[in-house]
Amino acid sequence: MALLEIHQLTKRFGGLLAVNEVSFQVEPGQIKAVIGPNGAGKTTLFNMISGTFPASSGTVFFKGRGLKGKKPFQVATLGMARTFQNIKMFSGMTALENVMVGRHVLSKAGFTASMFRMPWTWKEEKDIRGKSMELLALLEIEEHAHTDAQSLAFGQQRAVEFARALAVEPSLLLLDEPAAGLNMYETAEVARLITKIRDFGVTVLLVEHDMSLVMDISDEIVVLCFGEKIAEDTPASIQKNQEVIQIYLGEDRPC
Amino acid sequence: MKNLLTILPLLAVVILVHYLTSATDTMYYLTQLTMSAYYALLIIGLCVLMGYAGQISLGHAGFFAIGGYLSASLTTHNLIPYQDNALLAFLESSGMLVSGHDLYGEALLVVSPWAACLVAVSSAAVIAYFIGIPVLKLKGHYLAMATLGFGIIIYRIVLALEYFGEADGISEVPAFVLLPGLSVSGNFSDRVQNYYIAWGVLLFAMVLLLNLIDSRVGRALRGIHGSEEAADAMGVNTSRFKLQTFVLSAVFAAIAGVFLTHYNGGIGPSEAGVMKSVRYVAIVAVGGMAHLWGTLLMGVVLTFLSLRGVFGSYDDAVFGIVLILIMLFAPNGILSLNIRHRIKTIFGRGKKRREEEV
Amino acid sequence: MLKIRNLASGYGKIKVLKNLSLHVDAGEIVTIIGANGAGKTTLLSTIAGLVTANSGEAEFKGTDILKTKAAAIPGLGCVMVPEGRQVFATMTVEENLLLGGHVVQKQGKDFIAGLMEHQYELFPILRDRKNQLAGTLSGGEQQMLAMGRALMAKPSLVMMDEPSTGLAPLIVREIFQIIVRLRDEGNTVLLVEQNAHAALGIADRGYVLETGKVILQGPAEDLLANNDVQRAYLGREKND
Amino acid sequence: MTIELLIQYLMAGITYGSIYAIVAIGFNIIYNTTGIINFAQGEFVMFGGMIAISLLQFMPLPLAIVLAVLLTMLIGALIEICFIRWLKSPSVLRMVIITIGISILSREAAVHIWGESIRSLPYFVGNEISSVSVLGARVSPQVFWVVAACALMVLFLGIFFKTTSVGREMRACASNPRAATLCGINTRNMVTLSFVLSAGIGAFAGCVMSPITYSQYDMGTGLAVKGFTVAILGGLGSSGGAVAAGLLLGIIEAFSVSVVPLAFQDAIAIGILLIILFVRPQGLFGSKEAAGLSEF
Repeated sequence: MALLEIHQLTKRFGGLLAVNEVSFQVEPGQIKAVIGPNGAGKTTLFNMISGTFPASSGTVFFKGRGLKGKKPFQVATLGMARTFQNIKMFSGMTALENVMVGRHVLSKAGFTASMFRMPWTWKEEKDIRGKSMELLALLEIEEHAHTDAQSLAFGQQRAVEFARALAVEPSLLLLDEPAAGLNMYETAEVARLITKIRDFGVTVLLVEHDMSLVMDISDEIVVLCFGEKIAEDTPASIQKNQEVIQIYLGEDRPC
Repeated sequence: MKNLLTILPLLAVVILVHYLTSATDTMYYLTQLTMSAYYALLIIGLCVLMGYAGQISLGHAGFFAIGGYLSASLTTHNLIPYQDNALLAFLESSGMLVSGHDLYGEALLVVSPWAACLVAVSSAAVIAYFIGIPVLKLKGHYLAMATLGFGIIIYRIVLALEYFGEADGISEVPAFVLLPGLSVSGNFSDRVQNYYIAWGVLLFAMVLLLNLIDSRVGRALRGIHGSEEAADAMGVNTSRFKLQTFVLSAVFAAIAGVFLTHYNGGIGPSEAGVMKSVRYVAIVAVGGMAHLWGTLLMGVVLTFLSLRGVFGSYDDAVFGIVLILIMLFAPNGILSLNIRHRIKTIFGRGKKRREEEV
Repeated sequence: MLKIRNLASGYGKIKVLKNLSLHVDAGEIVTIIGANGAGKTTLLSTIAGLVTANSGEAEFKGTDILKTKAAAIPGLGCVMVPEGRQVFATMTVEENLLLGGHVVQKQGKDFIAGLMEHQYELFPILRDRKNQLAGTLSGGEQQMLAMGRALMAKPSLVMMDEPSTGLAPLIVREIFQIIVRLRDEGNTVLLVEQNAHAALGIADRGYVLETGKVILQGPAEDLLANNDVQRAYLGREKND
Repeated sequence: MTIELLIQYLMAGITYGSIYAIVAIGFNIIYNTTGIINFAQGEFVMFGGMIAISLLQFMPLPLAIVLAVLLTMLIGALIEICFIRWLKSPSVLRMVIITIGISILSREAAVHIWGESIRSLPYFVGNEISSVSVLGARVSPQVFWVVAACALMVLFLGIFFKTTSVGREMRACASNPRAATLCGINTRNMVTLSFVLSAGIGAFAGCVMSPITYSQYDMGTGLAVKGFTVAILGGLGSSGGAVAAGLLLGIIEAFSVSVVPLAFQDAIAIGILLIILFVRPQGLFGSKEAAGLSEF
């Protein structure tokens, strides 16, 4: 069974068809990429999968369960984490604290227990802290654990964001343009981290603009153009696909 | 544990102030310091709501009034006329009522302060819960106006209902006997005792909130403030956390209302006024929003000065000016200007040490 | 016409542009390409005065535009067509164009009317939509309106931020044709694009921007043939 | 209920409704150009009335009103220039708190200048007891002044925003301030202008209503809440909506007097506000489509 099944997903904004009857599947253990020019509907697609806003029609199945009507926090609870194109760090919190928020769904201390520091929460806190440090180590930024997350370099923030998402222990990780704002060197780093995450046992679905990143690491690619899926194949075949070359890669010179 | 320890220096200051006033024969300051502590209790609760959960409330005087007025009316209204009522008989037999005689020697049957306190605080919590569900869906101006509207409704109700004494408010509220020999009252002989009760309650509340901020819940709240979208994506049920914080801060406000009413022996409609709510928001802003220590300090200092009448007839104007100046020049609070960093390093040291142990 | 030297700029603590230099000569189309987040929009916003520069120099026809207020820059003849077709959605097409002519208002009603007529010639569809609310136009029409509005200021330099975003290929082709026509009519165009191939196809010169720095520059044909550009923006090696 | 009483209530409702509508329009003007809800809007109304009353000692009524409106406009400009203009992209919370601070300061200034006493302008025509008969009900002529002032204001604003180039530029700032800057429009000046306009409108309202409702230093907050209710009810930013919603709220309030105690009148308005906010935040008359088109 596919981990994520997207079926005829459609989103209309007023008269505009942002995403039009897109269907595809993500198999466990894959790195799958969605590419397409700006305004192709990639981020809209992502937002529908993660529950940020509802689809106009169509369905998303995650681990065989329909996600209709589920809010983002409920989707996260089911084991799907995401990152954002313009990294959304929690300001005023250290890198470690940022990652610790990611353990939210896997811990349970509430208001009363937290205020009175119930003995059982001590162990929970320790586990949260330990696990978060482990993840920071996995992403090779443990030396910045106690730095204010927002003062880190862009690439490091990206790594903290990955760690934070992994703290949810997701079976599927959605990455929204992980290479946005990074230079070639940092992009290569991110590519390495993404494969490391996959090897760690997490399935990855990413939306990306940077072709070099996508071609290097993904197992399969979905190409979107004006809200419609125009191709779905391996990187090698996508690069040879005439329609993709024409519409996406811009061989079609206007003048 | 750590937060208990950080409270200790403050406890020392509280004791020191007592000895200083007693040595310099200025014990009358303790009265205003006691009242300031109760107002500060409300204010630190509001601080968590505004600074950490990021929700403004211009109606917190309303919750204070719900606590104070319910407690005051229940403990003063004579229930003798309804004595035959079965419910009342049950309440009386379960010890929730106290009987006595009023000034003119008439028989008096009223709700006991403990029971009244419970009713008052839980009413505030329930009201906050049901108001909070729709109100907290709003943002920005809408949220500000909606909470302001709530505050005005409460003000109108206490002003309009005879049960709440209309413009005169409620007076002759009895002492609140917490434990035998320990009571919240305005009696001259209980002044020192009450000073310690008030500050004890405040410091205890402070420990609770410090614990809260540095916990799973606190991180979630700060996360919501930092980026609601990202917190949502991390599985934080943002609306539930906001609602719970709203209720928590309402409970703090109600407790402050109950205690201060018993301490003052009465409550009047001005306590429910919009200006009071604005003042609380101002103090939280001056303290630096997401800064419990700053808020506590400013809450005590500003209310103390205001209660001492230092600002005279310009009291409200002073708060208005302070509010504007802070928002114009130091939106991160007065402590952000210079000493905040130092305070952080002092209180942050313990934190770092512990993190290094891990 | 436009000279930028060692420009550094950004939002608050975040420095987006670092030490960036470039120049645009009269009568040419210069394109700036780069990935999301490379700093292209920040660059245009800094020139237009919407973002304050931290250091460096920017000179437009001899005026230091870093010290000029944003609202005064269009009056100098340097206008920007923002990304995402930021038209005045709640106002009519005609009102949008009139607002574009704000800086030449003093020249009199006839002058404005003449300019309007010119825009309607350039974009005939706008004439048909004259009294329609701009928010109800299609994406391509809004892009044309945004361009027409900018041209109402009678600029000597038009800066365009990603005009192809979210538009169908056919419309993009039309927009790009108009850009070429503008150049042929004597305008100067600074074009920021993600659609590297199309942009380089019409440009005279190009700059490649990466994390706030120019990493490559040269005549458009050279850049098109460049291996790194091929790989980064077209996803394949030249000798593929 | 007799027909006379019905009309009596109706006219009272229309009077108050018109006042609320004018306050709401004041909110709208500033909100439209800045996205700020000016919590001190009610204080403009107070200033208008109070200044006119003071000036009346030295000059005839019409001149006093004109001068009061101009002075309040000046106050509006000063407030904007001192407290708003130089802030760079402040957060909503910060703006809310600043305008609340301004409202407190204005009130405190008023109480130190004029004291706590209740004052009023004289009736423009006739006096307290003169009345006009409308279908058998006795109605004060001042009511017509209020209604006419409201109508005039809506008309004036409509013409100003639709046909003048300054009005068009203000609407452009409202629609998209960034794009307005790119057109070479000085958005800061437009913001100052919006404060001046809404202060003037508030002050004018303060003058025409003063004979009926009286003026007092602390009348602002109550009016601001009502005005905001009406602005929301009518859909933020819409003048026509504000008038319709104002009349609706005024009439509901007037008739509610026969059912609930006077003291709860405010509670009713606020209750309506809360319900509207929860159920239909775009307002009764604002459409979702239009809300989607505008950028704020």
